[in-house]
Amino acid sequence: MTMMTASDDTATKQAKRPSVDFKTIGPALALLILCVIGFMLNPAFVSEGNLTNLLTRSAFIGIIAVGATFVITAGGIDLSVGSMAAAIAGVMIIIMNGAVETMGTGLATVLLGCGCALVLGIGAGWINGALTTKGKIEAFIVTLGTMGIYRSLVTYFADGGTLSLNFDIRGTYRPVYYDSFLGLPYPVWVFICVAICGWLLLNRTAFGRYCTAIGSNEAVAKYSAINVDRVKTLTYVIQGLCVAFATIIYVPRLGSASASTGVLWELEAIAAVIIGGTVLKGGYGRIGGTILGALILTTIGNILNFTDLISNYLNGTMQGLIIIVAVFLQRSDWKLGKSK
Amino acid sequence: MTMMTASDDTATKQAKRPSVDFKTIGPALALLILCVIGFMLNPAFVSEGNLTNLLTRSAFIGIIAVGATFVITAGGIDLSVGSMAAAIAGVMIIIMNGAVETMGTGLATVLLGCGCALVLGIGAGWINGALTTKGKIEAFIVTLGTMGIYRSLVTYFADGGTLSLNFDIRGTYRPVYYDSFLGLPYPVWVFICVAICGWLLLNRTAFGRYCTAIGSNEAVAKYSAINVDRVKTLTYVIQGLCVAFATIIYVPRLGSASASTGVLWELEAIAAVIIGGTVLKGGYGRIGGTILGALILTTIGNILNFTDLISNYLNGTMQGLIIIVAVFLQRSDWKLGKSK
Amino acid sequence: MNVEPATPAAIIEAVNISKSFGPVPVLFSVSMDVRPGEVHALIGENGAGKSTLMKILSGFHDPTSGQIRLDGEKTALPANGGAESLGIVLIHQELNLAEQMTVEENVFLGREIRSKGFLDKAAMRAAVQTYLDEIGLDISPTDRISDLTIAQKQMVEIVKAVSRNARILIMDEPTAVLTEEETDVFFRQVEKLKKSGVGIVFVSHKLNEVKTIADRVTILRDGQWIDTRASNDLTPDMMAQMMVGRELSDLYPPMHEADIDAELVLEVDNLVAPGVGPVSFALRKGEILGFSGLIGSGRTAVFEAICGLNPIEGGSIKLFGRDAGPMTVAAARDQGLAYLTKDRKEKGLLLDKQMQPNLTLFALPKFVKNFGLDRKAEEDALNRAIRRFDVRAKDRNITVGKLSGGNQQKLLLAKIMECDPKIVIIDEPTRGIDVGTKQQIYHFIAALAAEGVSVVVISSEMPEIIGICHRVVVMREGHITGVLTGDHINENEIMRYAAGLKREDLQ
Amino acid sequence: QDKIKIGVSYPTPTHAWAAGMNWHAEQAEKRLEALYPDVDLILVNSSDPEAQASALEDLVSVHQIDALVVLPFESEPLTDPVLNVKKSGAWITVVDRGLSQPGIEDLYVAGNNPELGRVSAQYMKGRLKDGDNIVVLRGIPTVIDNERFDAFMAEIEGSGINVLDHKHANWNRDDGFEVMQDFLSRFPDIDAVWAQDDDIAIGVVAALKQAGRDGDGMFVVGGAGMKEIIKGIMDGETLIPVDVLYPPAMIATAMDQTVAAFKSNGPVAGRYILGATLITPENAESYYFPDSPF
Ligand SMILES: Nc1ncnc2c1ncn2[C@@H]1O[C@H](COP(=O)(O)OP(=O)(O)OP(=O)(O)O)[C@@H](O)[C@H]1O
Ligand SMILES: Nc1ncnc2c1ncn2[C@@H]1O[C@H](COP(=O)(O)OP(=O)(O)OP(=O)(O)O)[C@@H](O)[C@H]1O
Ligand SMILES: [Mg+2]
Ligand SMILES: [Mg+2]
Repeated sequence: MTMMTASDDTATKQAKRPSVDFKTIGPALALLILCVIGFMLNPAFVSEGNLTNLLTRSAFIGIIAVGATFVITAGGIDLSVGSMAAAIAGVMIIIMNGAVETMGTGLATVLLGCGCALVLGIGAGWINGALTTKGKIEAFIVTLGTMGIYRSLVTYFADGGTLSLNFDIRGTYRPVYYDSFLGLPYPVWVFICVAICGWLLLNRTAFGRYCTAIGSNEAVAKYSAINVDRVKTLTYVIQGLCVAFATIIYVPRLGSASASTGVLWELEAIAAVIIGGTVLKGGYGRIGGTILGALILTTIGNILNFTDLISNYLNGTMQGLIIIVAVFLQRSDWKLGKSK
Repeated sequence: MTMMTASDDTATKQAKRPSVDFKTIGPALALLILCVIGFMLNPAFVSEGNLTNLLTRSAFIGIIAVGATFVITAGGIDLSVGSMAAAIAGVMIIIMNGAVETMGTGLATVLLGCGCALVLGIGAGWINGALTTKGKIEAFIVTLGTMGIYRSLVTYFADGGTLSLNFDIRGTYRPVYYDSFLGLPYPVWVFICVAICGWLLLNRTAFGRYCTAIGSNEAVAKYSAINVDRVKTLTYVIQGLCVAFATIIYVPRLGSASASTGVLWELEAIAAVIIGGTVLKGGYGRIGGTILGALILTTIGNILNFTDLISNYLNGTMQGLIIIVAVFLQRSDWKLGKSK
Repeated sequence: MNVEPATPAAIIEAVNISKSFGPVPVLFSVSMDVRPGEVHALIGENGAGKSTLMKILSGFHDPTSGQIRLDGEKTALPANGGAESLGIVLIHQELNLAEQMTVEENVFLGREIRSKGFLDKAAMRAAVQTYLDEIGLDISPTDRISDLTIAQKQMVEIVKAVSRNARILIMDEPTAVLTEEETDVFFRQVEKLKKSGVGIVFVSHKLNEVKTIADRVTILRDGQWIDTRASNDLTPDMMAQMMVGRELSDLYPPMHEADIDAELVLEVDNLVAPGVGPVSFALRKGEILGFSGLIGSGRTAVFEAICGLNPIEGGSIKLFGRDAGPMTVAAARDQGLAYLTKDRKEKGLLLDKQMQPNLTLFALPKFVKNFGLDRKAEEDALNRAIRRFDVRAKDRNITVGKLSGGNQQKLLLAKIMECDPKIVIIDEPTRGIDVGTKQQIYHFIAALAAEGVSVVVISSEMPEIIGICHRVVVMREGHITGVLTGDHINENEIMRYAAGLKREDLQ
Repeated sequence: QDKIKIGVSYPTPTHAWAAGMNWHAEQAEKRLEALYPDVDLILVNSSDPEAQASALEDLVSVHQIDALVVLPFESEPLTDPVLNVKKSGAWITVVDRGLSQPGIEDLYVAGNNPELGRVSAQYMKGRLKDGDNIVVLRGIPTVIDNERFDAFMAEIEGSGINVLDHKHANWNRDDGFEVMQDFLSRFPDIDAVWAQDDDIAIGVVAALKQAGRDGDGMFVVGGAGMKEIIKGIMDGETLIPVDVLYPPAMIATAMDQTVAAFKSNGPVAGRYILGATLITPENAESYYFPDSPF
């Protein structure tokens, strides 16, 4: 019997590994293919400048998508992230501009702005979470509602126009987006940190396990002494925090916020999460995949800027096709299933 | 024993009924409250003209939402409906304009256009369905992809601008939107027909039951010898068909289609479905609720146009708040639970 | 009964069936046939491959080798329940109902009665009502499955199967969640079907039932066919022995008298909760307290309220002498109070996850080291649990949903015990467990009690309650109708309290 | 490889005006590339400010452009990204929406938003009398919309004309139609509508006709110069009697001038502000481009 078990074990390992690995490397493979296509279209694709741009750009969606991974893993959804980013950016700018008189245009003001952003992110996330759990309203409706609310608030604050950061503060704040450390721009470092923290949190802590359990079966989670409402609320808070981080590195890029800031980020973030292999219905989340998903999405946009072979109008078509094909390739365990 | 049981039975029935009813009348109540608010803001709200406008306007989202009820009940989601409507409208216009030379500007051309719309709707729905079921790609990703594809196709066809229907055909086609029958505009009649058919299909046929079963538990459905893939594909086809109907009554309104046609209709349709009490994760669908949900959404927009009490910029805030509150009120079975 | 002058030809035959999941073999050349009008029981240890064989017989799995013969002809059964059209109906071991749908909708799922293209709901409701009446089930066709108790769900499964005019009815542990009363009702249905010529396959771990109802018995061990015999030639003990391959000693451990002076660890006073009238009782250290009663008598509801799973509407609870008002589940666990659910599929285990995350989920804070999870400790815990509870999984990384039913139950027990509770409430401890393992579990419970852990056993299996409990509380309709001790713990007494024929005023 | 590379970046057309602009840009590309074989124009459009900022980065890092013609999605957010392009040494031409920081661009070509509002208001004042009622349908809440609206309101101030209410119709026919429907239900007496944009105006007219309130001298003023509207003006349409020009061809002007900066010897720099001409039946002919999609 013992021998049986041992041989069984190795046998299953051989059988399982490839399919498991394929699902894991699927997104990586898709990204690789995209990069090859990019290189063939224009060798400048792999120039250091372009790769840096690409990574930096992925940071926004990537950071938000890390948060979304938690929400989705625990069986929720958050449609409000794009608007939330716009609203946080708006309030940050108002606060920093307002603080110029008393605090000057130095680091202190910028830190104040960042602090407020974090507080707002946590607060906004908490509102989403509390309405979902305590209010027992579907996450879809709650976040659709707050999406409209945050978006219109930023329009209101900006009086329909654009809120712009004081020019001098911009000077202080600019390096956060544009400067590099060890060859990598700061946003990329933030992205890396958020990704690592997210990965540890999801895969190496009790909290992450709870998220997965809740997404997998809420009743079982409840019976397993998990405070379901609290964990779910926390996932939204994490999402809010991630949005705040993304906003903190976004504001110095364009120095402004308006009603059109962050439009459709929610869809991009969710798409990144799902391209990465997380299951939309919850119960299974992969931070690593999410990161790759965000990179894939950014790369698609980047590649389309590389060529004028296709009518600009068809960008959306290409984007849609690539997303579908990327996910299709990755999901095709059936191939292995057949050959086995 | 028998007596005991009997009394138990009535007891549980008494306890159950009100909560069930409350869930059913919840959306109706929310709509009623909105109407009262509308009336108080401006008595013109209940003028015949306004009510007719309101109903006619609800028809688009309402018809699409009927289709969405099927998709969501069966555990899927369709984000592509807005873009699909735009693309179908665009192709319809191109075809009708093209047919003028050979077929003239009479009814035949309009019917040709409508026929094409239906074929396109069915085809587009089938593509979504097949990619989801045969391709085994998450519905969210598939329809996010086709959303981008259809939207960019219509932009392409319209060269970024607007496709306009030939002026003479417009004359023939106009009545479909603007004329009435027994005091109700034709779009409202179409809406009523679609709603009744949808209701019958969902509640009175085996197909409707299969949708519910699949959404509730796909394995159970499969083990009951239900052809899960076919039923799921059919829900997307129905969705496509509904989009086609909505487009057929949309085109004669302004006789044009552009890249901004149907933007965000997908979210509105899904919101209508969920406000109406259908469960986003599938397994429970209510056509009646969906109709009310569509009416609620349209009424909110209408009411906001009826008052200048609130800054225009805050429209989105009001909309978001009302949606959340409407759903909250409707979900609050806890009230009844407490009082018991 | 079984003089069989001329045995009728088998309706369905499995010939030399082997089955592997991937590289893991679970059945080795097993043969079995079912004749019209017979009840053919299939018994074996947990994980022996009974469910797998049943699924192959009804087309849900394809055999890796071997063949199925229907009416003597080699057939490839249609997949996914399509075999119903051939008259082969399977009641799955795992409940197979759509939770959000109603009883009527479930019963007729996939073969709705239609008139003019539309559903004939009235006809279907009437039909379901007839079946429900026949089987004595007190629910309405329009009730939602999610509102039913697990036993009611099982009865609905039975109704569903019975309503399908089967030639072959295969039932995988239909009685596991039923009380004896319900089992009797159910057996009357089986007899009726048998008379009408239906061939019935019956899987159960309750060997007395097998003895009662079966005409022939096939025994599987570790995926191997051991024997097929007329049930008249077998006694339950013989069956048990053939299943486990060794002589079984006493099923129940010797009863140690409880210390009646031991401290009270749990005192419940006039507890009111959903489905529970005021109830009062107390539990001592090291005591095994049985809770008996009919389906829906509120036993589960009492403990779900105590453990923080359901709201409490009144009364007080004392834990170890201290007031413990309404607690969260986590607080209850931290104070040493743990509840093991009877619904392992919906509330007990994450079916799409592997064993290890399931095992440690309940006691997860114990595995936290430096803010992270101690994966080594988790791994060790799994090794320990597999040994201690004899969880038989041929592949450790298998998702729990693919474990055999009994092994799921063992894993669930292991999961709850992982937090080292001082009071453990076990709801239906041996649901779907084979005799050999049952014995282990009973000894395990007795050992726990001997160590000073207090155990509450909620069970619908009367012998089990009688065999291991020091004291038995009987409930009826949310109220405690009697508390039995010593010699009073016998089937007669319990039944009288449970059925409401006798009632004692407590305190 | 010695080609002069000129990047042209503007928002993805989602409404008719932008489509017209796109058409003019493509025409100009063909014309200029045929004329100067050593000039390569790269047209990129982007769906939001974010994407446009990214596109600008890509134009520099991948295409290494020598000059940039940019119609910013919004002024504020694109100021820094354009500044970065400037730092790479490229020539900068800004179209339509000025950057929020002066001195970045070498050349500025624009329409005049406040002027559009003002001209519209002046026309209203000319046709309406004290006590008449108008409603206003605005665009998408943006700086452009604010500039137009504020100028309009400032001009109308004190004229005795009542602005009953103003709502956003998002430069969109559907919204124009629905908002106007509701205005009509709400206000029994409306004498004129300022729709600000021709797309909105088309929706407004449909709503007026539906309600049968398109008679008695009621009129609608749109804006931008859509060819159908101009055709209508030429034909003496009374419901939309005039239009206020906001020419989409400005991007072509900008491209011409930018190429000229490399190709001609004369100095090319400064500001070209195109007026917001009032198009009337008298001058309509000269603003009518039947081939343009706009
Ligand atoms: N889908 C599957 N994939 C892999 N292994 C499986 C699958 N289904 C069952 N098994 C394995 O096959 C073996 C036999 O399981 P089966 O369910 O037939 O046992 P059983 O005799 O019904 O046991 P029980 O009495 O506990 O229900 C078990 O080891 C189980 O883990
Ligand atoms: N949260 C609740 N709200 C209302 N009624 C409830 C609730 N929980 C349980 N009940 C009712 O209380 C009664 C007792 O159910 P319970 O499951 O506790 O019985 P049981 O004795 O454990 O039965 P079984 O034999 O099925 O295990 C049932 O009629 C059930 O419907
Ligand atoms: Mg089994
Ligand atoms: Mg070119």
